[in-house]
Amino acid sequence: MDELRNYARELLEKEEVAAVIGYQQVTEKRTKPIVITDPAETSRLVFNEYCLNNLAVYLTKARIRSLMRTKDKTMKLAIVAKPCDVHSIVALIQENQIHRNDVHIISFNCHGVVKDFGCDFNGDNLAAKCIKCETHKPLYFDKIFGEEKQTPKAGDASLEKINELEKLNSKERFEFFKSEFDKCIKCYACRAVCPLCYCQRCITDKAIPRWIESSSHQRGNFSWNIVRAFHLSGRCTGCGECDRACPMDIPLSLINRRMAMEVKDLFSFVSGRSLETPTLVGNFDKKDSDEIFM
Amino acid sequence: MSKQKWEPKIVAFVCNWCTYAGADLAGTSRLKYPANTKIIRVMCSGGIDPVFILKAFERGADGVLVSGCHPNDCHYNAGNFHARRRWDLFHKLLDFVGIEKDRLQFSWISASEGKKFADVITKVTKDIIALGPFKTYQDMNAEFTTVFPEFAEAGNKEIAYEEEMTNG
Amino acid sequence: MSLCYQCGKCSAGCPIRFYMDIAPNKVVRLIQLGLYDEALKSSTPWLCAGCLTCSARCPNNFDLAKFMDAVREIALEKGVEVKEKDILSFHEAFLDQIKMHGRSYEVGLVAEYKMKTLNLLQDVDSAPGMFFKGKLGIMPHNIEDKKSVRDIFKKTSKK
Amino acid sequence: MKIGVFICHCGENISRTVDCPRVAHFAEGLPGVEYSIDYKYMCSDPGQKLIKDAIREHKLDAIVVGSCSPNMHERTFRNAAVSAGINPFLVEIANLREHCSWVHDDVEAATEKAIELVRMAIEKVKRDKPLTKIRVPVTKRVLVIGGGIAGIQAALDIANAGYEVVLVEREPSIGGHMSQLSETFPTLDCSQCILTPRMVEVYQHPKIKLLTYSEVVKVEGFIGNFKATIKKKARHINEDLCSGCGLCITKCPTKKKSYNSFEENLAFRPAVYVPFPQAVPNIPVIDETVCMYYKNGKCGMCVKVCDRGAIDFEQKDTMLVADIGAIIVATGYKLYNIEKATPESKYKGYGEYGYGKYRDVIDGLQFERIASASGPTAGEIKRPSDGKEPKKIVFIQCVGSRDPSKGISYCSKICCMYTAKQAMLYKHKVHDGEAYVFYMDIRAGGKMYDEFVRRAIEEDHVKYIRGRVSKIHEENGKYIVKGEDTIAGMPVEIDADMVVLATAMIPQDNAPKLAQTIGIPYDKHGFYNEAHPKLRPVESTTAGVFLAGACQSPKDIPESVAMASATASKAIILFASDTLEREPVVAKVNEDLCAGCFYCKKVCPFGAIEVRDIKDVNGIIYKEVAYINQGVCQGCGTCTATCLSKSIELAGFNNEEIFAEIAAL
Amino acid sequence: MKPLTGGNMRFGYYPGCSQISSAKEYDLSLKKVIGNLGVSLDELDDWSCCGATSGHVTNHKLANGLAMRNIMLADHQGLDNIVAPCAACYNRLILSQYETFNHPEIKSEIEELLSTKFEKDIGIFNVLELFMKIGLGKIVENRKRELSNLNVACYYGCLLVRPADITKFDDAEEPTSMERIVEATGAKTVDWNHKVECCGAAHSIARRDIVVDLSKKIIDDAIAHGANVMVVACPMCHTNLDMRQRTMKKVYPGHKEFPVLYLTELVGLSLGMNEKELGIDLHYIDFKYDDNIIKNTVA
Repeated sequence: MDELRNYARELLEKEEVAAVIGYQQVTEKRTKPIVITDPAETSRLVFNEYCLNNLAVYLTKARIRSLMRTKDKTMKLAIVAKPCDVHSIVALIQENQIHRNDVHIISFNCHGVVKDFGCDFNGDNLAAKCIKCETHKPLYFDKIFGEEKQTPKAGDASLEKINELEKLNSKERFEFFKSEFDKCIKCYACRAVCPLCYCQRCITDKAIPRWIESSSHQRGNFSWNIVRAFHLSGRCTGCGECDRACPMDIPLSLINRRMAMEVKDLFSFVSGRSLETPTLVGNFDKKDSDEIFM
Repeated sequence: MSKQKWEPKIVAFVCNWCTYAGADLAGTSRLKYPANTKIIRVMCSGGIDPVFILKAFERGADGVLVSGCHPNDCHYNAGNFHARRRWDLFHKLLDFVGIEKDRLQFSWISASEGKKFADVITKVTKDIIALGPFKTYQDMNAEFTTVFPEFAEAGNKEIAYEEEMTNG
Repeated sequence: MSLCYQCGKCSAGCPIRFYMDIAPNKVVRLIQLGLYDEALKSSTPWLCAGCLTCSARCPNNFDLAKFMDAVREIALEKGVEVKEKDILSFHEAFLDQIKMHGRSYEVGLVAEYKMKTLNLLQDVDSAPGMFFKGKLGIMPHNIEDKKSVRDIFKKTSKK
Repeated sequence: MKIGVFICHCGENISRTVDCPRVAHFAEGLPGVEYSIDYKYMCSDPGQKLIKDAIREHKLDAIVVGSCSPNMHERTFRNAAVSAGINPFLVEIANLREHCSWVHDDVEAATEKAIELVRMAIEKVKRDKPLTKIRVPVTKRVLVIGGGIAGIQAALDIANAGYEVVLVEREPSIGGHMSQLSETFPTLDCSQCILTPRMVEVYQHPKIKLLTYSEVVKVEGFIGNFKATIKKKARHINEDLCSGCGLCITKCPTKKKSYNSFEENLAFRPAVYVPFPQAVPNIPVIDETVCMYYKNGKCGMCVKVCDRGAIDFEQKDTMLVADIGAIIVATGYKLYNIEKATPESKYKGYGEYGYGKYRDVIDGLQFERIASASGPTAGEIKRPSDGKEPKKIVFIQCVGSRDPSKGISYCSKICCMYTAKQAMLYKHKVHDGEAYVFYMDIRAGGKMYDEFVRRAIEEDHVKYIRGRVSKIHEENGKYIVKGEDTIAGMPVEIDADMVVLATAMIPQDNAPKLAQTIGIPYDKHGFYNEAHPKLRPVESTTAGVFLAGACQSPKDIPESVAMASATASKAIILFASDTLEREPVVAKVNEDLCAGCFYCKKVCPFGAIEVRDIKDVNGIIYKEVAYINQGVCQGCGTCTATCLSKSIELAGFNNEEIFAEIAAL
Repeated sequence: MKPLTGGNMRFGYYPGCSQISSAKEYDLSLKKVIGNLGVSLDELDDWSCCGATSGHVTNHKLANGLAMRNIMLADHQGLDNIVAPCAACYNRLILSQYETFNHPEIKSEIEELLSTKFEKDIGIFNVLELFMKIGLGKIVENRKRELSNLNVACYYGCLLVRPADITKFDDAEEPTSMERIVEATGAKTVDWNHKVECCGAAHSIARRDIVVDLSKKIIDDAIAHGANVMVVACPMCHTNLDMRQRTMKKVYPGHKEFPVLYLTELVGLSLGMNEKELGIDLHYIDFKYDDNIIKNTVA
């Protein structure tokens, strides 16, 4: 922990970065994000199994970006990121939201985080994304801390749910999703927390013409959730923040994960894993499947 | 429709260069196909947004066809390749959320394939009739909805704003 | 069948072409023209050894070997007189053995074939040698589940 | 907004199945429609007058015409609207003929559909915005890619009209396949005798810049304003100093290391070579792969003998950039390699003919070299294996062509003719020889063509056998050709001394790559697609790029030359005016809303999208946004559909207009 | 076709009728050689005849039924793949399976006929593929003898490589996989013409005249190209090329006896086994490896 704090302090003191985005402890089993520009404040930085937030979302926020610009130059942002959060950063870099040189990634060997604040860290309380996680060591970083540790074993409930849904017929699936989406209150927390929802004006806010019905009735909810899922298809890195943020407990990441599985299946592509692989959206292969076309 | 019998409502989004011209050829060849499909012309299959399909369903379409030039034959070289990826994903997504696969169909029809156009329209119409009206979607509760929510009067100010933005 | 554009490559490569009464491509032609009887009574389909040379080399992806199978099948169904009776007898004898035992039984096969064709002296020269070398079993190889094989015969029988 | 609706009967073509008055009457009742009428022939002069008068009288802002396909008369009605003072882009066509009356029988259903089509068009026109055509300047210089007969002809025509030409040829000399041919059908005149003067003319023409041993590596821009990057490969000979004396070639000690590709691998060539004696330019090339200097740094014999000091081992590839107004693609063809199939090759091989295995089984171009007076045998017909004169020769047509199982379904068009020519040449040179031709059909359409084939049969007694050959195998130095005479219904076996295969013409290996570089579509074989099979046969679908010769489909010499001249005139027509008018259907970015993800830039097939920096007061970049170059954008709209935040709109087909159409369903 | 995974080399085994009668030496040598290379074969329980040529030339449905019964057994017995050493069996099995899986109507027809459901695509291998899967290195490693004085004509026959889009293991006109196996034994191979010509096996009994002509041509071509032995991978071919030489001698008085071996026997010889172990003594034309050496050195 001290290593992290010292390192962050040095970065700020030497003016290598404009700010450090990290986690601070709130209670024993709860952390919250903090943006530090004052070297003295680095003592508040922590890293542990309660660092749930995907801080990559802050990289595109205008107020934080404004910290990067001084009178005469652009400075870097440092970010404390779990290996899975690095995936989001990779996706952001690929989508030109931040240049690799403008972000200083401080990462950790990770063995998982809890599913919610206040839980004890064990197999039963492991966050869903950690169960299937294959990246315990970050794929890209500028500084790495921590030792490799075993991740507790746990059952993959969301995969089971997907398989269960697969077995239903169209009508039953439609009913399932209709009832789930029916809960939506259009608070857009899912959008706010998603690192890849960085648009300055979301499609759902476009008024003329009105792309997505803004009322939170069944049909409007259905459109919004489908468009959200589609816009993330091939881009979502599976951080699961939407699930955590949804006040109505709609299993949003279920669709995201299902689409990620399709993407892997159809195009052998996984988002946010490599800076060199061309993005799925915006590129094509002449050998892509022609199956659905008559 | 004034008729007693239910007739499916089908929308076809087609590209200007291949499928639209193929449909013209079907006409000049006097081929016959069911009258349920209305064509909306765009420049390229790459320019069709998936939201158009949702909009069509919202507006009571029972089925949608998307059609463009064959791969490597695109007037714009690559638009249809991008479209192919997009539709493959979108089709899978709709399938997962429970929209029957045949509600949304795809084809490549070139300017010389008038016969194929007629065949595809006939097939799609048959498939949609077999599926019946798209009640599941149409019956979704949509209270507070005005007739043309896309162009609500209240939005007039926004029109001015958007225009200003777009035209710089 | 409309795939065949009569280039003759099948006939050119057919190993048994010299023994046939009409060229394989002509059999296709006759059927293309609707002259079924002429085609069905030719020896060509029966002499076809099913070596697939024609199908492998056909420029227009027409599977002539399979087509010949179909011609024979139709000829049998229609009861057309078969020119190469010996060959048919052999096939029938062979299949009878399978029907009976589940596997081919060569002594039985040859015996039945000879009964059918009255061609008693053929192969007497090689048989003793084969017996001697222990290649021809005295007893047929029966499989356990003969019924299942017989069922296949029964269900697919055209008679 | 006041809208006028005009429903055309098209004589009876529409009104037979669509109740036109009812459609017009229905439209009248729709909100925004000021005036609605039906008429027998809307495209006729009185029909157009009706529209113009209605526009003036009722002060219409926009019109909808229910008529034939917009591909037929959109322009007519737009012009009518313009003359009555309406912007041409406030005219919408409802396709009531091709998409409705002609394809439906039931009057009720067709009328219902017609009403909906008209309603959709009305909703769209309500949201249409007036647009003005875009004008762009033209660079009056042509890039011709390929220096075969087609490229030579196009370059000369354009240069003679007074415009500059950059002619790029991949090989060290121009001339193409025609320079390899012995004699040409149906006149039997010497190919090189008619070609070489043209080659020299190209070399000496002041308006033509000839770049041999060069390749086009990049093309940017759009009609009238292309920018081409050309790689000039290192010849290792200084072109300015070389006098073409050829001493380096005669003295080069590395004589038998590489096959002579001009002689179709029937001979060897030294490490420093000119492809053939009449090459233009007559400047050698050093083949790095075999030259001893590049192997071990020794030798340098050529340096010693060259009194001009033209040898330059250190020469590097150079890049040239040229501003270009139009591009003519004339990259020609190659022959299908019929050896064994490899996993990478698109086509299957012809193992049954033993090409590559038997040295005396050769292809058509190899025979051309053998029959050519300048060829490896000085025009005497000899077998490659032992140099003996073949007394029995078999020609096989359609090897690869019309053979879907090997991957080629088309007819290569020239093989019937050149096989007849080659058989004739053989008979003229080997008087006691026998020549057989296996064919499937004789396709000899052309002036004096069929007469030519008959001459081969009647006067030169070439024996034509109808049937494909199944297999060739070697037996005691003879090649047993197994065929079937399908006319006689008899199997045929010929023990030939030599076999010539008329193999299919296929596109050059790098045809798809070049197509992608230029941005033109190609078919599954790799032949470039013309814009319209009948009416625009020499234009590609990309404006300003024209196609000449066999790169578009198999062609003989006169056709290639005719096509080349046609492309030249297309280019010259383009240069007749100083600026170009373009349809204003282009995309535009809302920079305030653009999030700068640049997916649009990735999908744009034309590279029309650029990065534009938005800076703060201190001049520090705070945002990058997409910017669409209106001159380059072709208006496909792929970017609009890809844009996640819907910050791009395509003029003429904007999302509001399409939504209106959907809403009107 | 499914790739094999892991080091555990086990294959299902479909012998075919010839293997237990007229070609028992093929069966014998195959088992010996494969065992020697550390691979085991699980024989399919209660397998039945594939129907051979007689099946598909007279009744298509019957032919598919007979072949698919064995595929069904393999599936039920948990085999992922089966080796069919006879080219005819191999061809029948692979074609029937291909048809079944690529034509839904044939699939339902056969499923109804056999009252089963076909889901798993069983890998069907011929002997050449089997050796390739085992790895030619294995043969070289275990080689006890260099067969360098053998000039081998590799005869594939018609059914092994055709149709190439379905069998998918070698070129249809100029296959080379058998050559590579033979070369692994240290023997030399000859380049000859009639590698994939048909010997007419289907008419072996009914039209012996045809078969003798065709086989004679094949043998003559091999001899003309300098071969001193021929290697085959099919019991039908062997019967025609070996046993029919007796008749050949009568029809063509000048005919000289020419030895024809199974591929497995040749590999067996290189692994140091003797003629008797491999069943070579059961052939009509005698072949003794040692004699061959003497003949070659003397000549």
